Parts: sequence; structure tokens; C-alpha cells
Amino acid sequence: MKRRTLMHLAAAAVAIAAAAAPALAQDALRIGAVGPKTGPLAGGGAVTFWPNVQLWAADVNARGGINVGGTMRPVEIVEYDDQTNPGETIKAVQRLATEDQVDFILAPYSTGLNLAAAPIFDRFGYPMVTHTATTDKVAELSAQFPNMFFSLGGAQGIATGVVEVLTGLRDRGDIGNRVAMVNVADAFGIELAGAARPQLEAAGFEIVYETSYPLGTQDLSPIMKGAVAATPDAFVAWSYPPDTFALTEQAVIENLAVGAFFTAVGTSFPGYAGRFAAQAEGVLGVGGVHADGAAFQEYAARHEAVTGAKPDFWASAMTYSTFQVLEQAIEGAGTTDRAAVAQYIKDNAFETVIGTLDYDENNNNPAFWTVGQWQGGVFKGVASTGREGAVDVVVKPAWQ
Amino acid sequence: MLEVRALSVAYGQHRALDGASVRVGRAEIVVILGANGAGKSSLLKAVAGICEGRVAGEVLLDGGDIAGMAPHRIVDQGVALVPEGRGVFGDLAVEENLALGAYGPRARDEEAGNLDRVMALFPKLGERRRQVVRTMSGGEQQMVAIGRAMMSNPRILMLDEPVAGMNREETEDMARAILDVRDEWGVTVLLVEHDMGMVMDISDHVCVLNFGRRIAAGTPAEVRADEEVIRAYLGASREAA
Amino acid sequence: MTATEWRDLGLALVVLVVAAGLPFFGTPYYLTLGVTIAMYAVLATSWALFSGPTHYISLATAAFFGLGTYVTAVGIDHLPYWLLLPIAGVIGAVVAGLVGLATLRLSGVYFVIFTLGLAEFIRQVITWAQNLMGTRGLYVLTDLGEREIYWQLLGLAALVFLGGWLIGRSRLGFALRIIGDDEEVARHSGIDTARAKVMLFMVPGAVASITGAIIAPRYVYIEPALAFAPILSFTVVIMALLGGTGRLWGPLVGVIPFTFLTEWVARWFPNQSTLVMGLAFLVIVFLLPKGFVGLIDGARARARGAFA
Amino acid sequence: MDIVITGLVLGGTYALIAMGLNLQYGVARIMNLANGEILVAGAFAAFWFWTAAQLSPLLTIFLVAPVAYVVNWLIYVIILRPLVRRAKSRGQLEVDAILTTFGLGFVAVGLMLAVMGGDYFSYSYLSVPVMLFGEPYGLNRIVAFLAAVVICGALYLWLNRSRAGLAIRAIATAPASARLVGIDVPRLSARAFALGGAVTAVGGALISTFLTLDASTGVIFTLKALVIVIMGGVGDVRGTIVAALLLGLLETFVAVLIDPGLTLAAAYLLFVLILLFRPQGLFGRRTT
Amino acid sequence: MTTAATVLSLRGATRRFGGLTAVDEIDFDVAEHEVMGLIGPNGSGKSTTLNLISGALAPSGGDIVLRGQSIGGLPAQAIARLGVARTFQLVRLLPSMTVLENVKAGAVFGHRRRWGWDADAHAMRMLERVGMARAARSRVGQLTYIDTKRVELARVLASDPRVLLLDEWLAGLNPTELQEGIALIRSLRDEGRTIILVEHVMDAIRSLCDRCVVMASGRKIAEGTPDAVLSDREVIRAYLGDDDA
Repeated sequence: MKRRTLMHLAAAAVAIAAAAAPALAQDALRIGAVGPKTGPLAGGGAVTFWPNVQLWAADVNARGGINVGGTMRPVEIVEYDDQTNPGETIKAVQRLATEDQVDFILAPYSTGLNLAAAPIFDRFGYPMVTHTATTDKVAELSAQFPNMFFSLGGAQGIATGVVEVLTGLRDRGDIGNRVAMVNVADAFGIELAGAARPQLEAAGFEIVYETSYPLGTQDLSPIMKGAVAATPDAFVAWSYPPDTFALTEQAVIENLAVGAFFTAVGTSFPGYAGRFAAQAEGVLGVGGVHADGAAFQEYAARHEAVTGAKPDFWASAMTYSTFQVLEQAIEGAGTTDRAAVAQYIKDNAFETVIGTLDYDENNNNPAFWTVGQWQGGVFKGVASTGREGAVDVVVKPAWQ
Repeated sequence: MLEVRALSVAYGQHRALDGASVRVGRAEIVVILGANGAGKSSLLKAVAGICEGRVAGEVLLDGGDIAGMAPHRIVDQGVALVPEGRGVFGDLAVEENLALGAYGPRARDEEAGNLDRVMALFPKLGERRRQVVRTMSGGEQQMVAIGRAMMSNPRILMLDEPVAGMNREETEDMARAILDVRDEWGVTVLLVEHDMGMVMDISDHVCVLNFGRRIAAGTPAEVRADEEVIRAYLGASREAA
Repeated sequence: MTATEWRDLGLALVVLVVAAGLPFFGTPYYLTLGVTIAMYAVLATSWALFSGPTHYISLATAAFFGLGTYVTAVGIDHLPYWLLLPIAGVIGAVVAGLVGLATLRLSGVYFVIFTLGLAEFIRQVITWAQNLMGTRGLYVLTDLGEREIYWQLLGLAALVFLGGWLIGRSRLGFALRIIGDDEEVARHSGIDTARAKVMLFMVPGAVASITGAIIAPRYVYIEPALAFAPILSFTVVIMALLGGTGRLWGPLVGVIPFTFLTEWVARWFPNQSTLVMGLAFLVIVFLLPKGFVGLIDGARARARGAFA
Repeated sequence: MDIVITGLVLGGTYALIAMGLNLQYGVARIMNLANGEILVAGAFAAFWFWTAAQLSPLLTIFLVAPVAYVVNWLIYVIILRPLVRRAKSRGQLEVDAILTTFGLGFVAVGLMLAVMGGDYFSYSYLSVPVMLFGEPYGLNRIVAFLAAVVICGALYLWLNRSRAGLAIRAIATAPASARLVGIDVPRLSARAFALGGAVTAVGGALISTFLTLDASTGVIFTLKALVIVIMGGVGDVRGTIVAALLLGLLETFVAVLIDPGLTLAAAYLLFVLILLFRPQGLFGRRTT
Repeated sequence: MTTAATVLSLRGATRRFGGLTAVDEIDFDVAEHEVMGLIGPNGSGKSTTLNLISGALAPSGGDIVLRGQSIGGLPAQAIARLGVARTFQLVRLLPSMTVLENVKAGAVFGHRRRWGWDADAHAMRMLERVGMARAARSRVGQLTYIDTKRVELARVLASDPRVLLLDEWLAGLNPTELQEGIALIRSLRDEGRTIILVEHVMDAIRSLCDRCVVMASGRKIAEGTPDAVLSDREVIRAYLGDDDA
């Protein structure tokens, strides 16, 4: 912790110094980055987005830069805080495009902010390789914004993954078919609960408890008590980080006895295992990575070395991968011409830390991790839509 | 013991008090008379250090100038003011109001003794120690206010219209209490009052202000015979009654 | 109308025409800033129309703004876009009227917190209703670009200024100035203060709602957390107070420098933007207690004094 | 029964959040919009001591309280007192205080971001069940509730039994009269503000044992605290406690019996209704 | 004047504040074109009575009737529109406005409502009436004390009131100003206005009033011509205390 504190102070000092310093060498490739440093999504951005921006820039520059048609050009990041405010995101992207005249812009953080920025990316022809946008409107959106790419998967795919994992556990005889499902009453939670409900029912599960709670609820114990009272075999929560932590803690306290315990965003954060330690064992969460794969392990090591923090086991690697896509597309196209780079992304597949990324005709990445599970202190992918490296799901042991 | 010299108070363009001077001797009851807007309340507030307007002049308490001191320090010099509207803590109980009266260091040593004497002065307060002041009648609230002021162990007690809105009996009780304050506690009393009956009954000395200036001073009888005072009060055409 | 009024009107028209030309001669970046300025000019000016004379600080802007974005988001698939703006306006005005009837007797800080609570309440109810109906974040996919949005906001700004000017010349406006100076005198002069205040409260309600409806296509994706963000209410208040609420153009002279200030801070202190913003804020409060209007008026008075 | 206990425990949390603001607004007349940031700073201190030295938050509060007291005292004396002096009226002071503390909140968020980054901070402390009437409850919440009882009780007794407390209440009811009994109003106002800040920071340290926070979350708590203070009546400790408990109970009742999705809506509805029918708050007095 | 119609009557008007009865069952009538003085020592309830009539306070009991219509408890603005206008004990002008605008406020929203050019012209006439036309464009902050009183009076007159309430309008004036003030009110009286005036300045009462009501401790203790009531023993006692004490 102490080290991180110092690091942040150092980073702040560097930023101030950089603002005063003369512009970097002319041949640097200027890359814009916009994301929340403050506001409601700052916590998520600080875990998933900003460290990867830093890591990617360090990695690229350590290699001497991006090879653009034969010249190695280092990258220079121009970063702005959007305060989790779509108006600010729009302003910042616009500023990057016309004032800073950056060569490329990394996609912003979260669904809402990506969509707010999409028209501006579109107008200037920037390829927009999103990493943390989940939507089921991929077809419509890519028709409207042809250079927008979707990587993280949609609600339907994630819901399918969860249902498959539960079905697998049930078919193995590990759990029964009683499911308690709760969601945060926000776009993400509502969308996923809506997608999961019919699929659970179609798979023969009985939803014995279902409810939503508002963002910012300070006591989730009534919800957990309700879930316990319904004696479910599996618990599914479409939650955000603060409530993911709170629901898990309540489940421990209320001793929720289930064979499958699923919480959504935040479960894959290293802080989750840090906080719950052995109790995290067997907890299912959204996302996942091929945790045993060399690519990820090497990435995780660099992440910790460069940023001082561990990556999460879902969107971190995905975020980094989209940067890699951009990097490889620039090298592949051999130019900084945005249209050419965007076309290159459409036409090619990319080798990244999460494996191969190949966008389909709707600019959608069809193969993404959907469910992961804490096993032995590592959050391992257990279900995906076509990713390699899934491990078998285990039944949730009793809370310790 | 209190001497106000050439005191002026102005609120913006309006001069409420224009070089007024008042002298108050030890254990005297001095009344300041004057029509509404004559600057009487401004004078008391200026002495207590809580006047909002611009204040110029000297306020000498036993020779020391207290003008411009912070109000809590003036209290600690032994000056207690019961302002117009009484200024009691309406949401607090009688005994809390009285305890607050003895807040300053000056009053603490004698708090218990003073409390007994206040209770003797206003026996009614003893019966109602725990009552919330807001729920009391105007006359009773005035007792709380004066009692609280006496708890600060003052050398001089200033009262701004202590009997406003009271009926005759209440007024008489209050007059008696004010005499007690002088006679039994030996405290100087400076008061602003309209009720001439009461003024005549209790005051040693009267000072009449009009238009921000002193127009007369003397004993009650002298002042009452003063033509200028009569004119100010009952109008010019009134023959002597 | 007096000669000065004709001059002011002419001046305003020139400014409007010049502003409307921004998309043709400015860079897209300046257009984006133009949208921001136009949006806050509309919100802050209409806010000050009510809060200036009455001294009520309303933090309900986000509530009405959010309502407006939802009108567009829900209605865009069913009704023509141009119909949505007046609908948003009516809904905003009606809600503001109801709120006003219920709350304008609250004084000072109670009203402030009430309006804040109101925004949260509306947001919670909409969130819950969305959850109940299973609707997710709403998409507003239109062909409206920054330029069209800018012009709409500019038009709305013109309407707000015209409305403010007309109100200023009307009995209502006169009544409100009296209320602002001394409510007791106002009542004893025969003014129904409650009715005047409620009527006026409907103006920022309607305007903020229409602004939300215009902005919705810019955000593309509408969800309660973004549409009802309380920071909007605070920003509007601060910009208006920074400018000064005593004049119709007061908030505008707050909005423009504030927008450039935030822009400057965001650009040069991306990691410390909140810190620098906060410090800037303290400096403003301490050095400009009466806003820019006070500064300008003070300078004018001094200039007059120098001539005299 | 479990609804009542859960509700009371939540109410205790809310009392911790709001109590400090009540002192600051009720006595020092500063509507402190940076209240939430002070809370988060307290929480951050607890987190830092726990992760760095395994120091229990229950001990950390004894470090947090004096530091927060001094910091808030300095804030009042350096930044806010000039505003109090300059304000011609209560309304003017309110506007200035809103703007200033809003700016201070920004500064605080900026500082915390610089020091600790935007990351969530959460840790596990006393996250074990205790059984009450046959139902399990989180020990950390129960401990926080007991701490709230102790703090509120101590505050209440101090305000009602001690001389200084009496003076504080005198300022809260009638600041103009307080001067007349020899109370140094500016000095005590500064102390009340500082004390309020200390209580808020301690509350933050306690709730960090069960809530996940980050540098930007302060505003949520500011809102809640404002609602509670206004609902209970400005300047009255009992009002704040009652309002906090009421809110906790209501949210729990709604969550259990109606729909958890409506808890916050119900909370704001209660707030709105109370203001409509008792504009001065539950224990407040109409000022004339 | 005794034959003139009654404009305003109070019947048992009462106002209590908590335990204190500030106005205790007051009855009196005011006839058309009459100038009535409401006098009494401080705290006797005169101003509260005036506040009941103007609607600043609602009566706790009894009734107030304006030309046959009950106005007790109506809001101030309704009473103002019915033609009752008042000045305030501490002058209340509108600080952000010019002198003319201050007066216009009365013309626009009062008993007879004017707007636009008509209101301006009327306000100007009222300013001339009180001798303040020269200062029409001034800000009110620049005025002397007596001039603020004149402007306030002009504002009240601008509403064409049926009943004019003057609350210690002469208080705080210096002797020269006082003479000017009395002359001004006398000129209003000569116009035949119906006026109730609360006053401490007895010279003014004597020279201006047709009739006086004397209050003490919230009750009416005397009523009659100024000379009669000011010779009344009880009145003298209330003002100067017991002669035989």
C-alpha cells in the first residue's frame, strides 16, 4: 500500500512536470486515453482501465515503439479524466481529436461513456476498439458506427454462460434447480437479469427468489436474508463492485448454503481474494481468463511490475488486448491512416494476452469469457463462447 | 461607574445616536427615556458590544474603556444586557438558561450563591426549573432573562423595555424586582423604558433622548416637569395636568 | 421600447447570428465547447430567472434534465423527434408546478435539500420502473450531430433570453423583483407571492427538461446514473452564481469563463482536475463574492466615478 | 424481529454518517458539502492502518479523531471564518458555505486521489456472524452500531450535562443571545465544527469495516447525511438519531416486505413527506 | 364626518402569541375620510392591531370588516388589493430598485392596478405628491431618512388605497423633518383620505387626528377626540404613571 501511495504521488509529480515540459519528439505516436478518474466509475476505472494504459505504453516503448511502415515510433499517451460524465467524455474525445490531434484514441471505459463518445470517434474515423462496453445492440450500433468494435460480449452471451455453468453443476448432481437471483437496478443489472431469467427457466431452473436493489444500497442483509429463506441451490447476483463485496460478506455472515455462488462485476478483482481469502474459494463471477495460460501469466507479472497492482481476471486483460489489437493493426496496416487501420481490424485476427481476437461481420468479438471461478487463489475461466483454457467448475464449498 | 461619552451609532445613512452622553453611578437606577427611534436600544447594544451599526465614542466602565471589546469579554467585565425581546434560549429549560448566565469565568465561583438569590428574587422560577422557556408567558420569560443576567454576577444590569407587554400587576412585580437588584445586590441598573409609571416609581435618575441626542436629565420629578419632555410625550398644546 | 432596449435587442441578435455561425467557421472542438456553453447557458440562465429574484437555491436541475432525456429515450421510437421537445417541456413544467406548490413555502436550506432529494427520488423511481418493465439502458440512435444539437440549444437559449426579457418587462417580472427585495412589502403591495413563485419555478423546470430532451441523442445511451447525475445541478448553480443572478446576462458571463476554466484544468491537469477545480472554486468564492456581474458593475461604477 | 434489528443497525450507521454534520450545521451554521469526503478520509485511514499494520479500526479511531479535529478546526478558522464574518445574513452565509465546502470537497477528492488512487478500498474486519434472537448478523455492523450508540450517547450526555455542551446548545438555539451570556461564539463555533468533523471521520473509519468505498464516493454520504440532518431537525442530536433510525427501519421494512428496489425511493419519499408536513424537521423549531 | 359611512370596523379582534395576548378584543370603527390615531405606550398592541388589519398577522379571534366584507385572516396581498395599504414601522424600501420603481410597485399591484406608461405616470404623480419627483431616478440607498419615508408613503399612495395605515411614520425624524412630515400627512388628510395612524408624536396626533383610540396592555382604554383622550386620567396614567404615586 505504501508503495502505491508513493507511486501515485510520483505519478502526480511527473504529470505536473510533463505539463510544463516541451512536447516529446516529433516521431512519437500520440494516443489519447479518456476514462473516469473521478465520479461513480472511478473505482472500476482505477482497477481495469488506467493501469493497462500505463502498462501498454510502457510495453510498447520498451520494445522501441510501434513499427509504422518501417519506422519505430514510441507512443505518447494524452490522458483525460471524464469524471464519469458523458458530456465530459464527449468534450475530451473532441479535444483529443482536434486540439491534441492525436493519432489514435483508446476506447473509453464503460458502456454508457463508450456510446456517448461513439459519434465523435465515428466522425473523425478513429477505430474504436471497445473493451468494457457490453451491449445486445451490436448489429445496430456497428451499422451506425462502422469503426466501432465490441470485445467484451453481450448480456445474452454472459447469461448463457452462467446458465450453462449452473446446468453443468446440476447435471453432475452437485446442485438442485432452485436459483435465487438478484440484480443491481442499473442498466447492467437489469439487462443481465432480463437476459438470464428466460434462459434459466428454459433450462428447467426454478427461480425461488428474485429482486433488485438500487445502486448505492448500504445494507444488503435483507436481500441475503430473503435469499437464505428461499433455500436456493444456487445464488446469482448481477452486481457492481461495492455490492459484490457486500453480498459476499453477507452470504458469509448469513451462511448462505449454496453449491454455486455467482456475483458479477468485481468478483474477478484481485482485491476480492485479498479481502475474502479462503472464503473466495469456489465463488463464481462474470468474466474470467485463461489463468493458467502463459500469455496471461506473463501479462499479469508485467502488470504488477509496472503498475504496482495485480490485474483483475476479466476486463483487465481484455482492455490490454484491445490496445494490442490497435497496436498490431497499425503495424499491420503500416500506416497511421485511420480508415486503413480500421479496415485492418475488420479483416484480421489478432494474437493477444487473452488469445486470438477476431471480430465478426458485426465488429463483434464472438469468443469471450463469460464465467470464471476462484480456484486456489486464482480466478480461472470456466465458461466462454469459444475461448481455450476453460477449467472444470467445482461446487462451492461451505463458507469457512 | 459607567460613563458613556459622545456615543454615536449610525446605520448606513441613518444616525440612530448622535453624540449621546450618559453617566450612571454605583447602585443607581438610571432610566433612559425617549420616543421610538430615539436611539435608546442602540445605546444599550453599543455598550454591550453587539451593535450592528458603526459605533463611535467612549464607553468607560470604572474608568476603563470597553468600547470595541468582543461581547463575551464585556460580559466578563460585569456588564449584563437583557435585550429587547428578552433574548432567552427558548428551547432550553429555565435552569439551563440560568446556568448559561453563569458561563463566564467571572460568574462561576459564585454560581450556587447567585442561583439562590435569583430564586429568591423570582420565586416563580424555582417552581419551574425544568420548564422549557418557550412555553412560558412573556412576564415569566422576562424573569428568566433577568435572572440569567444576574447569574453573570454583573456590576451593571442593562434592561431594554423590561415591562413591555405586561399588565399592571406584572409590571409592579418587575419594578419591585428591579429595586431588589439595586438594594440587595448592590447592582447598578440602566434601563430603557416607556412605562412612565414604572419609571417614576423606581428611577434615581432619568435621561431623556430625542432624535439621538440627550434633551434632558435629572431626577424623575425634574424630568417630568421639563417642558421639552412633556412636549415630546404628550404634544405641545397640552396644558400642564 | 427605449433606444437602449432596441440597442440591446440588436446586439443580442448579432450575438445570436454570430453564435449560430460557429459550426461554419469554428473547429469541431469549438463546436463541442459551444454545445457545452449553450447547454449550461440555457440551464443557468433559466435557473437564475427563478433563483435570482427569489433567492431559492434549487438543486432540482438534474431531475428535470433527466426527465427530459427519458422523454426522448422512451419516445424516440414512437413519436417524431420534434414533438418530443414540447412534450418534455410540458412534463417538466407540470412536475415543477407540482413541486413548487408543495415546497415553495420551505425556506432556505430546507428547499435546497428538498430539491436535491427530489432529483434522487425521481431517479430511484425511474430506475425501479425500468427494472420492473425489464427495459435496459435506452439507446437514442439518431442522425442528429453536434451541429444540430448546438443549433437547437442555441434556439432554446434565444427563447430563454427572450422569455427572460419579456418576463423582466412583465408584471410578473416586476413582481419577482419586488419579492426578491422584500417579500413582506410584496405581499402588502398586493402581490400573490406564492403564485408568482410557482409560475416562475415552472420555467427552469420546462427548460431543463427540454435541454435534457435535446441532449439525449448526444449521449446515445441513457441510464439513470448518467441522466440524473447530481453534479449537473451543482454545476449549474455554481456557474449561475459565478456570473451573478441579478441580470439576465449574468449567468452567461459565468458559464463562458467557467467552461473555459474547466476545459483548461481538464487539459493541463488531467490527474489533478478535481483538486485544481476545487482550488479554483475557493478562489472564486473568496475573490468574487458577487460574481462577475458584481465585478463588472463595480468597474463601471468606478469608471463613472473617475469621469465625475 | 430481524427486520427491527437490521433496521436499527442500519440506522446506527446512518447516525454515524450524519451526526457530525448536525454539529457543523446546527452550531457552526456551515452546511458542509464536504462532509462525505471527511467520512471517506476517515475510512481510508482505517483501511491504511489495517493493511499496513493490521491495526484494528477500533483503535484507529483514536488516531483519526484528534487528527480530524485539528484538520477541521483549521478548515474552519482559515477558510470558513472569513465567510462567517463577511456574511451579512444567514442566507448569504448559506450560499457561501455551499459553494466553499463544495469546492473543499473537490479539493479533498483530488488529494485523496493523489494519495491513494481511485481504487476501491475494502478489507475484511470482524466479518463474522453473531447470533441475536436466532438470526445471524455481521459482527462488524453490530460493533459499528454499538460504537454509534456510544458516540451518540456520549455526545448527548456531553451536550446535556456539561457546561461546554450547554454553551454549544445555546449557540444552536440562539447565537445572538449566546454572546450576551459571555459565550465566545466564534471560538466555540470553530470547536463545534471541528468536533463534527472528528465524529464524521470516526464514523467513516467504522463503516469502512463493512462498506466498500473509493475516493469519489463521498458525495453519496453527503447526500444521505444532509437528508438525515434536515429530516431530524437542524441542531438537535435527538432529531438526527431518530431520523437515522427511522430511515434505517424504513429501508429495511421496504426491502423485506415490499421490494428492495424501492428502498432509496422510499427513503426520499419519507424525507419529502416529512418536509411537507413538518418543514422544520422532526425535532426542529420553526425560526421566525 | 359623523354621517360618513363606516369603512373599516374591528369587532373583538384578538391576537395571542403563545401565552401573551397582544391584542385583546379590540372594537372600533373608522369612517370614510376620517383620520384616526391609534396611540398608547410601547407594547400596548398598536402595531399588532395594525398588522391584523393589513393581514401581516391573522387574528386569533374576532373579526375585521372592510366595507361589509370580512377581511380577518385573509392573506396580506388580498387585503392590499381590497384597498388597504400600509407603511412599515422600520421603513421598507426595495433596495435594488430606483425610487420611481419603488413607487411603481404600489401602482402596479395595489388596489387599482396600472401597468406600463400609466403606472409610470401615476408613480411620478405620487412622487410629486410627496415632493420627491426630483429623485425619481435615484437609488434608494442614496436617500436621507425622511426621504425614504416619503418614498414609502408614495408607494402606498400609488395603490389608491381606501384605507391608509401609517405605522409610526414620524418616528425617528429630527425636529425640522418632523414638521415637514406632519405637513405632508396633513395634506393627505385635507384630500379626504381615510387614514389610521399609529403614532407616538403627540403633536402630530393632536393636529392630525379626528379621533383617537388609546390602547394599553392590548386593550382599548379610551376613544374620542385627541384632546379628550389625552386629558383622560387613565390615559395619562398609562403614559406618565400615577400622578398620586
